[in-house]
Amino acid sequence: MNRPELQAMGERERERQQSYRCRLLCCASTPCLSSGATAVIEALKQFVKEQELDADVLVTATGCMGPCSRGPLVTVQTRDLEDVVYEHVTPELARDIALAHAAPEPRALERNLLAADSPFFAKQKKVVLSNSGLIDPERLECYVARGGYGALANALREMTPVEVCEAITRSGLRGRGGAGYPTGLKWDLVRKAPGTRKFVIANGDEGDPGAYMDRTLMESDPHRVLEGMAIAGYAVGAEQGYIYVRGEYPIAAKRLENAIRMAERRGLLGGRVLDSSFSFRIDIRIGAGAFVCGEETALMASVMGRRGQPSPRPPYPAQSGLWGMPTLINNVETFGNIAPIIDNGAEWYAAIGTDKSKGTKIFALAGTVATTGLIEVPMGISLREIIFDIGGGIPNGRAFKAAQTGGPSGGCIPAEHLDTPVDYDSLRRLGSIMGSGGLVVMDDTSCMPDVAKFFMEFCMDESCGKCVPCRVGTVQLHRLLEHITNGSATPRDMETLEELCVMMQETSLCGLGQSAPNPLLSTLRYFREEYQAHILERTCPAGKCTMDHVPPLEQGAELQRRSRSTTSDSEVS
Amino acid sequence: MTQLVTGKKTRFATAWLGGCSGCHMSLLDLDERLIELFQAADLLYSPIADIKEFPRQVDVTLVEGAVANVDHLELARQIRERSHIVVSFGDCAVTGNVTSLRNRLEVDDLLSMVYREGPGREPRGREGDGILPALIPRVLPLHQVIAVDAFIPGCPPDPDTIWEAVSALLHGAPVRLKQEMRYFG
Amino acid sequence: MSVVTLHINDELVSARSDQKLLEVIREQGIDIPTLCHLEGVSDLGGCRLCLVEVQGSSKLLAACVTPVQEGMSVYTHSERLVRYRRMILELLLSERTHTCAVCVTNGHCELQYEAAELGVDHVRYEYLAPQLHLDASHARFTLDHNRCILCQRCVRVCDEVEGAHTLDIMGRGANGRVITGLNRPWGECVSCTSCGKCVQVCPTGALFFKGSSVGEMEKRHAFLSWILNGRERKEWQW
Amino acid sequence: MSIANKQKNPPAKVEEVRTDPRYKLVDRTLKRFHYQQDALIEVLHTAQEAFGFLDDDLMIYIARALKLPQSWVYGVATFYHFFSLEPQGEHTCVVCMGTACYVKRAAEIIATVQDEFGIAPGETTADGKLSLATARCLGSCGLAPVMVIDNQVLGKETPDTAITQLREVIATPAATAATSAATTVEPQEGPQP
Repeated sequence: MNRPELQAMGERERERQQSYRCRLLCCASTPCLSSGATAVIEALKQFVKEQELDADVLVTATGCMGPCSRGPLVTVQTRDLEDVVYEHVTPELARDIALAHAAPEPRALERNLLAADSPFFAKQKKVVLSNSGLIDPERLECYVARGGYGALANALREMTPVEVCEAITRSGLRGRGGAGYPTGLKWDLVRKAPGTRKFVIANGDEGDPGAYMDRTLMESDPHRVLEGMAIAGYAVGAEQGYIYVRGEYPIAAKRLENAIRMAERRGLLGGRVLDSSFSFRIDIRIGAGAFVCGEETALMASVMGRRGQPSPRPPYPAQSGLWGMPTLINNVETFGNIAPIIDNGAEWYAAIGTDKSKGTKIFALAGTVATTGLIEVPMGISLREIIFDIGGGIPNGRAFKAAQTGGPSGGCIPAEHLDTPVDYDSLRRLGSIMGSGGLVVMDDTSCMPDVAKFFMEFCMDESCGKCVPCRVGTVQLHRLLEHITNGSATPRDMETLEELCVMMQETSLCGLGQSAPNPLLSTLRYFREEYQAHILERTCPAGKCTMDHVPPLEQGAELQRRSRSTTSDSEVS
Repeated sequence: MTQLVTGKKTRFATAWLGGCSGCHMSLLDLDERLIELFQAADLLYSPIADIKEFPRQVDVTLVEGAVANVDHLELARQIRERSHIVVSFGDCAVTGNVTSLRNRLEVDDLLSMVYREGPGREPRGREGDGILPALIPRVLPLHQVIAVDAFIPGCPPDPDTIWEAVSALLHGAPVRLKQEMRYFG
Repeated sequence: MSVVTLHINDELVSARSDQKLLEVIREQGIDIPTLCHLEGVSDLGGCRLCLVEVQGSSKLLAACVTPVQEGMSVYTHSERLVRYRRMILELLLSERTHTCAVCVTNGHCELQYEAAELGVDHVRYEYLAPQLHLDASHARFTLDHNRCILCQRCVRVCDEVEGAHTLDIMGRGANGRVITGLNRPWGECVSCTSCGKCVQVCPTGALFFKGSSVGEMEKRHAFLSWILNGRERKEWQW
Repeated sequence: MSIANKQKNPPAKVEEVRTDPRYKLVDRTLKRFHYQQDALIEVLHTAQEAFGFLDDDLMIYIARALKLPQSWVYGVATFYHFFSLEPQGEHTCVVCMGTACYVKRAAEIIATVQDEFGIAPGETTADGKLSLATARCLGSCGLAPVMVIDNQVLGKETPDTAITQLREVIATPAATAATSAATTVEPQEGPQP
């Protein structure tokens, strides 16, 4: 396929879509599927068949539309009306929707309607997710109809690899995996690195609990990721790409596999991409359940079929990565930003966001917030806007307590910092990180030492065990937090705890160990009085912890108390 | 510590928790240095002296053994309250050592194994409940129960090591053992 | 091979550009503790005892895996490094059951030595006391997981020098264990050549010769450089 | 294959290996990756899918095919949580313990299931009916707390609904459920729905 053929394909598909009077888009992303989307899609297809509307009504299973807690979702596009979105759609409701919209005089239903101008949609800005929820992820044509692979064609024909790297640098895009390293710089390093072969890896091992941005992107718009990888391959001089998909995401893997096959068949990937001299193959690697594989050196070990243990840097992957060759590793979401940057120009992209954090960021808004789901917002938006406008605030009349960003590597941000603009540097100053984009809201029923313990347990289970500070440090910190939450801690434990945190940050081998103390330190920073209440007063202010143990020195009295109660029990029985 | 500097005799004690008394044997191996020790110090409490109550005011207490039962807890608490300087004396007090090898078992299983179902024994039922001091769930090194000011490792500590530490304490100096005296085991 | 110059503790020194920091530091007669490093096998960077401060780097770097660079300025014994090393030792001592008094390597143990050297006179962390077993199925050697510090010296020597790769690590994190074959009893592993290199390089009493009693198991690993130099320089082709 | 390797396994076992049709699936993946050692994880995935879990014979087979040391294969298989070395129950219940689910009290669901069936996460009931596991976020945070019974994702669970659903699933014959896991269990006779 060459560029005119690509354009023709897009044109044909657009005409085909226009020929329908009404298009019913049903979200077939994991959350909606779990709340019954399959039955809704079946009902709609059945309806079209019964009413013999095949020529007028198109039913499409799409990717994620955003407000996941309100699923199953159906978007209706009609020629004469604005697009409308329905929430909590049942098969019965689906028929009513179809009936109303497919009628010669189409009209929207009054119920289960999600207003397009509601803050949930109005405050978002969709760049990476611009196709998500609007296209059928299983059909290449749908992607091409919305301009897909145009950026790749453009880059291959009009730009040199240097120019591509420059464009990415000028856009100000930073890595979306968490650390926020400038993407253009990374590309340039790999481009310049000497090596007979080079590799591109898309990191889709989204391990943060409470985050599913990458999954959604891979499920909803797989070609977007592949196109970004291909452009990267062209820019750095790689002919082979790997996309590492988390094992928990079978649908994402299936759709990506399908997408790769389709793209290869049409000459958009594989040998001589778009009739150019550039070849680029992409293979999928399925993860097998190891959070540490989100770390780039561990991920590379895993791609090579080994134990996913990180190795010390330097050398960095850009110099010596897969099989010792220069390797570019970016997060899936980072690759999702590439095509829009090439399409619209670096300046357009750099105009979105803040001074040092450009563009948009996808967040998985979860926890105790009225509307949970997937959102894409411009950098610099405040947490308050995200949680209270987009998310609709805290349900059940409870009070906001903290927002957790960055997963097990991040921190908890308290109410007094709700107006902080969300960007890499502000979040870091608050002791948290942007991370991959998990944003879990907690209300006042959450106990912060308990939350810290939750994350420490996670890190303890996920530590690879290679370096001592992380392997044993996480266990010791978890023990200390256990003592704090069960009432057996002493004031000295606090000192040990804080000292150990700093030591782990400074001495651990990889990012997992270095950042494992972050949730603990940030809760200590903002909620120290809760820790003190647990230790000094042996009470849990949130009422979550059992506090049924005593410090070592008081064990004697406790044992006597218990043995008295057991003897009296046995006497009774 | 003022008393020490003004030349008064140091009020000295040694205590024995969960250990084999080997550290005390090693203390006795100070031999003629014992004379020097007791010229500078009065022994107010020790397993080698027949004194029932831990005295009200002590300058230096050496504690052998790990904390393994409720009596140890109580004595450790008294020692801390009544001593100016508490020293973990030997590996059991410092690390838990052999005494703490039982930590891999639950107390009840341990008691069953050793006393209730041991080979060649009559089953004894819930012996000791209320008579023998109850075992605490995990044997702990002394510093995990009370604050400890100095540590003398070794199983047992060598008499030279003990003398090095004790003579520093008698002079009101902090215990700074040489590297070859710092070995566990 | 080109030569680079760098500062170690403010002293100007020169080194070959292919050297690692640890080698250069030790050449200067500076004593820097290590446990996972072993002359003759690849480096792991896992024990973190040889961490050094390098000016201009926000992170502490493990000297055993960090290549020297022109103009580097390295500090090996700053107050925080010494403190961290001590804490790492404490963590290691708390992880499994290191009861020196009843150990076959008492008096010859690298872990025990480093603890004394670094002034670890007590461990502030809770002793984890995991319930681990001991594999005595091999005719000549015993593997006691209770004394293992997961330094992987045995794994590397078995793979890189002996070429058998009988040993590896299973699981992850604190649940990691040295395994033989498919985690079968060592004595049943047909790939084991019973060469004993793993025993000799083990820094603690985790691997020992059967029949050793307390304090009787002395290790030696100087033979490694002898074997490897011999191979590399083809000294034995007469 | 070297002579030493042949001696490792008695010939009888090799025969048995070749007759089991499930090995064909493993062979297919091995071929697809040209017996490259890098493909170990992919091969283990296929093997686990075909057999439900990885037993010693299977790992020895893979080690020999990829010319990898046995300890290496075992090390990789136990590093990743996805691989199971034990047979799984007829039905599986996975409770998500991601942050969102945790905040919405998924721990209570686990505790209740644990009490009801007497198994901790990672264990299987004595009758082989049910395996309980926890997951590190299934990426369905909008529906927290989430659990997965026999590959079906269920959202907004409570301890009560969880127990009810599990009881129902266990009461239904295996043929209707457990598509992937229970390969060791013979399909039971029962009414087809």
